Amino acid sequence: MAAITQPGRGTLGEALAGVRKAADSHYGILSWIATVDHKRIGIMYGVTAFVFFLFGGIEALFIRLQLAVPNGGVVDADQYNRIFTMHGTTMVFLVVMPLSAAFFNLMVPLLIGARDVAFPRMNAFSFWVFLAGGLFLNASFFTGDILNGELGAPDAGWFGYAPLTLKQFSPGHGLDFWAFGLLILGVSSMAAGFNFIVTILNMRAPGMTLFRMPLFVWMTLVTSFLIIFAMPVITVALFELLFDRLFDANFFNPAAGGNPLLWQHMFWLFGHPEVYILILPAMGIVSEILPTFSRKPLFGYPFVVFSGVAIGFMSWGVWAHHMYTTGLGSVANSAFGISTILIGVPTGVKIFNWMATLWGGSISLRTPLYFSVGFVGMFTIGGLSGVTHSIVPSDYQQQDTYYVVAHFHYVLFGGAILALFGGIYYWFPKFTGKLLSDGWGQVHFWLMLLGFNLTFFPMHILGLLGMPRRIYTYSEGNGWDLWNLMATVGAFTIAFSVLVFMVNVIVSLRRGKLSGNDPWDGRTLEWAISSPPPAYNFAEIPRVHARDEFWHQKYTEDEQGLPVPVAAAAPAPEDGEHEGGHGIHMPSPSFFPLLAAIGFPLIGLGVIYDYAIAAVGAVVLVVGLYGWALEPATEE
Amino acid sequence: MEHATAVTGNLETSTGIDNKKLLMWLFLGSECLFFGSLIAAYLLYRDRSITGPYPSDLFDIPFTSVSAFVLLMSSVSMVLALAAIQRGNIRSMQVWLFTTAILGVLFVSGQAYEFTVFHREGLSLSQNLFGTTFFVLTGFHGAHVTVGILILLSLFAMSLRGKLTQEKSLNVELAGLYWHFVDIVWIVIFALIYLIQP
Amino acid sequence: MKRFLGPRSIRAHHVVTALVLLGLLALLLTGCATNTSQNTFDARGEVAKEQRDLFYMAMWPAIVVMVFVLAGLVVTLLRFRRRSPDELPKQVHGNNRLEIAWTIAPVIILMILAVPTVSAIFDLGRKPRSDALAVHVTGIQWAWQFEYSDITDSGGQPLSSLGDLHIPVGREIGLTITSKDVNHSFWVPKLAGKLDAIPGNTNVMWLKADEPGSFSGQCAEFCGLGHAGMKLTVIAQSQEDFDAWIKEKGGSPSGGQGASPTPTGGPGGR
Amino acid sequence: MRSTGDMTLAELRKKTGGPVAADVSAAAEHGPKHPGAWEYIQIGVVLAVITMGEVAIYYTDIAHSLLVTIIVVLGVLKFSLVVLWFMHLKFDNRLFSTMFLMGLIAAMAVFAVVVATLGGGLV
Repeated sequence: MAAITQPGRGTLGEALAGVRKAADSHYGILSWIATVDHKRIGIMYGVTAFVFFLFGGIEALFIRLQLAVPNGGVVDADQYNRIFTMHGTTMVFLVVMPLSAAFFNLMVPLLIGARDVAFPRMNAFSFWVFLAGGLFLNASFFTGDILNGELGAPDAGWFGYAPLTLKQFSPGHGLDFWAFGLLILGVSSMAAGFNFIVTILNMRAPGMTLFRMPLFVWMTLVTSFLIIFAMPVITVALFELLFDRLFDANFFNPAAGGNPLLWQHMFWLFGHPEVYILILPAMGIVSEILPTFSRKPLFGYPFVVFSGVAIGFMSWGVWAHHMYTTGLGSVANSAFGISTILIGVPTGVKIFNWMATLWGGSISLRTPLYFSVGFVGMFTIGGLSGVTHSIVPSDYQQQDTYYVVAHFHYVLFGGAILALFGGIYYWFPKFTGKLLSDGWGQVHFWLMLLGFNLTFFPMHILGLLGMPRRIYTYSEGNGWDLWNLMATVGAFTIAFSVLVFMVNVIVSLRRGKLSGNDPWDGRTLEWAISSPPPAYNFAEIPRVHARDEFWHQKYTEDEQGLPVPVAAAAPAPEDGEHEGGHGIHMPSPSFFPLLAAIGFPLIGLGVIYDYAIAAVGAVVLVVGLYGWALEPATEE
Repeated sequence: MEHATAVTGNLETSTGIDNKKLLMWLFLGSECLFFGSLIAAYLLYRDRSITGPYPSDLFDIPFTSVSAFVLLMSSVSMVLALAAIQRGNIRSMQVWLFTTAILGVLFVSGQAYEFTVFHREGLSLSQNLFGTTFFVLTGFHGAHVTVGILILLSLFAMSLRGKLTQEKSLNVELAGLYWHFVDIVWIVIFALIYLIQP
Repeated sequence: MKRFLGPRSIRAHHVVTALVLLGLLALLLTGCATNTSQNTFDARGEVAKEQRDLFYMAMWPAIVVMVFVLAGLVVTLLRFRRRSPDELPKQVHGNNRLEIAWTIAPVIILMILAVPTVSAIFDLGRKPRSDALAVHVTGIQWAWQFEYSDITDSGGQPLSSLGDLHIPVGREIGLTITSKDVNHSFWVPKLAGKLDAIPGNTNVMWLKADEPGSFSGQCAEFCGLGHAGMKLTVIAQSQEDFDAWIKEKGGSPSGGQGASPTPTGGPGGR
Repeated sequence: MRSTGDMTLAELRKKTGGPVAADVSAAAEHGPKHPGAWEYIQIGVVLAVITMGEVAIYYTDIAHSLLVTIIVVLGVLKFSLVVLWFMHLKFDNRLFSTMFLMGLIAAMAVFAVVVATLGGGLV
């Protein structure tokens, strides 16, 4: 390993040489803090996002406890508003997005046959900024008198509609933290978005043409484009909100002629691509799992790719379907209704292709497959309720009711979260060398599926029975009691299934079955290398000759199209042991991304409380960036 | 050595184009949405202010024309700096880089002067919608110019220490792309905000 | 069935899944039938009925597709589950005809849905008729204020009411909706879908009650601490009862009968 | 297995007649030849003249709609000159143009809709 990592020359001075040395080693906390290895960053993303998932989940349980029965008394209106705001914000920005980012990090370089991402230090920067933003956002809880039950968190919903977000209506600091937190998280997402586009376009192994790329890589590419084009819009909107709140500007102030609808347009201009930012990676994961567990290539690969790209483009033309009831006018409502109807088509194409992939396969009923099939089923339900939203006049009834809550949880939980869990079960062995227990995995799956449907299916009915969203209490006599109780029972079932998962992870890490390189008879390049992979991934950069390259190394086809195993001719081609990785220069670890990341929350705190802190933050940021720019990326 | 290039990735990329340059163009594409949002807010609110002062009361077209001209000419000097380093003429590049930075400083100073005049005339961020949208839009543009100046001066300092050689002309090219982008944003602002008034 | 699914019997959990889904579907249907206060299926006005019928038009095909996909998944899993570890299926890469079919078919179905949708958007989005009863609705944290633009009270101001909106049965009501503070949304599920109340904007809608009764509604756009309590009741009564109520409140018609509601600006009707 | 889609970007570009970069890995670093200093100065002069034209037209007494048209056309011209020559999009790899145009077109399209919807009201 000596050749891979070099002892530091002390760009921070001799005093730091020891720290550098620790960072350069492969063990210990410093080696993680300074790491630029995409696999380690991916693991950090995943673990952090999972912790936030628990936060968001606990918030959800509070919501469900409060609504379990009419006139609930678990929390009051103020606490409820802050909790549901944080639940939504957390689940979108701190859970599903970073969990997807975890998979981008872990998988993209392996799937395209690269040693790392295009900008390894920027990748570390993305992670640290994400962590900083997540902590900053959650720190808002403490701006209230929390010991007396007064939470300081933002209280205007994850969508933060103006003018409720203006100082006049929400005086505390919660929303300042919210807006700044999202700005910080935006920096993280943008950096990751740029990085993965360049990585995917530029770092592919020889022969890995665009149309040989695994579907997950394609979906990462589309998602990254959506991120870099959607994030600037919300960035500006958040800046405008902060100017209004902190410096009395008038962007959303009706008294000065400002139009609160501008916020809604900007929020959803970002928000609707964002929905696809959340779901496309999940679609990518499922498109990897289904072929592997059916031992068949993905059915209609180019169509699945194009439908993903089409969804990416179309997601820019549907934002106002969140605003049908704001008085846009019949022409705009019709136009956005039709575009919303049409976006169902590429989504349907994907679903049919996944089904056709399974059809005629040899389906191995293991946990990753269960989660993926669960995804297809639940996402279909969410997609169909989405189609009912495009029937605009009917949506005048469903808008802002629990029907919508049901819809997007079918898409984001039944869709994204199930697929992400599937991805964890699928790729866990690649990064740990251990299999997660299949039995417990299936217990997890069935409990989660049951709990999920128990929680969210009744919400369709609640919405149609006229229960609006975001109310902290309701009285008897509306016919809502039974459905709410069911949903609460379901929510606790989900919570229990997550506990099962956590136990499974802990036990399997200690005593799990060894997986070997290729536990699932995989099709893509990551299964060709050892589990866990060496720091440099591939001792020799693979040459790619076909889609599903690794499968083709293992099998040829006879005249009828039936696969024939290649007689032991393909020895695990890349375990790297024979070479030991000598002569491979990997990027050096660096503390500067972390340093730069620390600048952001300081600037945020400073703008809210005291400019002196902001000045310190700015200095930290600039020092971090300069150190980063001047430090050589790879030492010779 | 082939391995090393695969990681740092400047020589052999799948598309044959440089990672950093691709990154810069993606960034600029994304910045279009950033400035698009700000400009849209300005256009939407341009004639909705309830109280004055209004754009026609304040805009000093001759003055702004000069500063627009200054920024435009800084683009010329920027591209001359790039042409110089690509020819290997470091001396000339230094001159043009420094000129560009000075023109940038001139532009930002002009903007600061304009802001103070407007402020004296009663326009503030909170005065009306015009103040809100104008200061935020041009302020963010000014911040971009300022960052550009810092980049140019950093490059200039690097070149004085002999660290900016012909092989590293890409650094100048990237700084140039950013600088030109900031310039074209001003071309748009100058036309839509200053010259076309309701 | 057996041949279709393959040699082995159906496993218990598949049956459980199927039962759970069927049970949920049954519950959904019973849910629609209940006669509760804000049930959107129990429409009592022209607008709400049209919206409900459009929902049914989308819901039934959606349920058919859902059952098809879910059943298809279960059948596929059962039929093609791996029976021996070295089983290797034929490598099918795709089928262009199928792709075209399942691209075109949804387009056609969805376009069929789009036609009545667009026509309903324009129908419900039209301006209220000139003979409609004009009511100006203002959302306030956290109450609804109604002003009858064409009826003055004893003080010469438009007759106003807080929380309760009295309307005559069978007559079109033209609502102009705005807000005094933050966004709200006016919603009486049995009479009409919602329309937002946004400060600085005035939105216009119409509704009609087909029968007398009191219909509850509540604010549907999150508006802060009192959001859950921001309720209203529409009391639809016969013309005589309505006139009597006006008299009791000391109101009298002002100006010409049936002056049309004049939107004061903003983007207008939905 | 290899369908028409199975091409590298470079292959695609070769087919579509754009500049080819992949197989000239050393030259690719600097891309195709950029114009020289003299050409830049000429463009700079043109830009300066257009700017003067813009300001001159601002002070003439023409109809507002005509003024708007002329200013927009001249603005687009300046914008294009800088982007195509100074930023080399005319000479560089088409991928760069694609990236930039995606952002530019997206921004113009969506904000046109936003301003139209909020400003005028469509019906």
